[in-house]
Amino acid sequence: MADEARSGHTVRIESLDFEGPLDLLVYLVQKNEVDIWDIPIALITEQFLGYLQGMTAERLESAGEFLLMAATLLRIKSQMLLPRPQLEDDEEIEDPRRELVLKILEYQQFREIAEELRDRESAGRLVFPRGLQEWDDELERESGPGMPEPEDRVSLGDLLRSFTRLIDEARRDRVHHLEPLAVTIEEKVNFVRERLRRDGQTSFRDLFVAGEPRSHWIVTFVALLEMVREGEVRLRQGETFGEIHVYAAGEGDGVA
Amino acid sequence: MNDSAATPKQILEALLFAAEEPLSSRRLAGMLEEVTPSVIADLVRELNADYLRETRAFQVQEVAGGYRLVTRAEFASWVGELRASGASPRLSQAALETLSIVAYKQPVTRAELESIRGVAVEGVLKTLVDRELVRIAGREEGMGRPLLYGTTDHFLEYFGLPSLDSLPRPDELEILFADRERQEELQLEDELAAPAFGEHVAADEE
Amino acid sequence: MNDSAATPKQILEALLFAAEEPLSSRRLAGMLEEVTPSVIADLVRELNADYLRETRAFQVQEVAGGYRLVTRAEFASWVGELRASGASPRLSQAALETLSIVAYKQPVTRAELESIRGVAVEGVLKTLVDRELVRIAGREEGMGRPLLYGTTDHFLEYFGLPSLDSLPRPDELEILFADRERQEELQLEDELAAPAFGEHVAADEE
Repeated sequence: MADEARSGHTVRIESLDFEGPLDLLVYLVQKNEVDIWDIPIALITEQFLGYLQGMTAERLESAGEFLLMAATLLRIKSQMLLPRPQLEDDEEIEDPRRELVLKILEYQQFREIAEELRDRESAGRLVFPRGLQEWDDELERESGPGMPEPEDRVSLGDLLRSFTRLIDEARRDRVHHLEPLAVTIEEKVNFVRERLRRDGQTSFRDLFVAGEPRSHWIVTFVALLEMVREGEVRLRQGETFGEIHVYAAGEGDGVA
Repeated sequence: MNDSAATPKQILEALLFAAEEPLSSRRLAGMLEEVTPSVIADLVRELNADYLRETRAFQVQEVAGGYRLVTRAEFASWVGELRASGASPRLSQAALETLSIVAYKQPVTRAELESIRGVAVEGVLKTLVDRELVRIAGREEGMGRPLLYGTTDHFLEYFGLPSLDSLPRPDELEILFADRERQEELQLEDELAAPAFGEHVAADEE
Repeated sequence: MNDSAATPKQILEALLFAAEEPLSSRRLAGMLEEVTPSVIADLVRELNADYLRETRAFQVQEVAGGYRLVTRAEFASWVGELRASGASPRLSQAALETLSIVAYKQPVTRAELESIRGVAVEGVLKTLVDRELVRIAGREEGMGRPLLYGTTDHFLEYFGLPSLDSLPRPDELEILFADRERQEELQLEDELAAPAFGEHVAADEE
């Protein structure tokens, strides 16, 4: 296939730049002066693949889109070669090329509109609205206001970009900024209470959830100290350096 | 300086002169009092006739649902020098193609834009939203509720269009579609006669 | 439109019309070529005589920095009305950042805003409330019952959003506004996940 394509008409095409696979197809249809409603699919496919082979490394980021189109062309080509099934009288069979042709035509139409917009853009660059000036009050009193202050609007893009940047920053220094604030002492007090309500007691170690950032452990620890101070919980250690157990006040005995 | 009272035409001129964006005839009529929006259109025509006769360097342009004063194109080289620093770069081919689809299909999703252009458009969309030529127009109902995009007033201003209706009509498309129907009929006849979709057969016809 | 070549007087008028600051006669002479600064003064006098004769609503004014076009004083009340209905100073970067957090996290307390931005936001919040971009949306339950902030209808209008729901979600934001590098990564993922071209063609048939 590769050699076949190379022997085709790749020479001049490969140096051109195309917006995408449809742009290339439009070019090939025009260059070959074929009837859009009766595209010689084998020829076009061959030239299309030829272009892909000539694609330079810089263009490779859009190679995926060209490859998808190439796959479509090959599929259509194979469908075209299939023997046609016997048709009942009023049965219609769709030309495998039809969807592709409609896509090319639709794209071509928008390209024409884009041309029109380009002309209008050029014309628009030749005319200028009034320049926006800053006016100081003193001058205005003499002459009456000339122009309003420039309404320097912020765009939606500015707003969204601003938020995106905040997210990015937060992501970068997640450990320093966001995490310590993500949990409060109160939440951790509730967490300990909940655990004690459920299990009656808990081991000290189990209160420090694995995978939590270290800063959360500190908050848990402070919460626990607070609860001990308030007499809400008691701590008991069986042996020195042994496991510490946490009880709701009134449960168990011995106070740390 | 001028003993007689200000005329509506003069007030209109002062407002257009001082405005920083196109003013709609409704807004102008509201400020002028005793004047209907249709009178505004007449006054604008009078102003433009004055400017032409007096060879003024500017004129009233109808754009984005309103009116604004702009310099005439023949002074572009001089004024361009003055305003060179503020000029925004021209739009790329990709941006213009995407924009023309947004203009006709709005509100439109990114997926539809990509299906029509056959390439990813997110980079281009970002540029267009950044330049306030495209805005977010809502969300589509249904799966994933993707964002919908549409054009802005600045789009109309940028391309000097009075309204979306003044975009070039896709007459060609209608011709093409009419053509297609005819072609389909022909094709059907062909198909009934031909044994297979051989493209070599098609090529031979040429 | 105008067969004769542009005259110096017309060019001068175009420049004054489009200038964003007063233009000195030296600068004007430089742009007009073949014209000395003293000729500029003559041309300005001619322009003002034209405007008076033609009862235009504006005139050339000589100020410290040079010349500029202004509306005549007798139209001040109309122009003032126009001015009152637009124009407020640009939002600061701090205001913009705070506003973006309010938009995404609402209803949100001042403490939350401060913890995200890492600085006090009291002044900025006041500005945003004054400009009717942010409103008090209630009070949070629990300790101290702090005020909750949210965005207003004017916020939507200001940014051209049809509804709050059309603010891009974080995943959509990444596509629209992520850093260039991350965007490329995303694009690649997209491509790998994208359906074959033939598939969405088939889907379009419906």
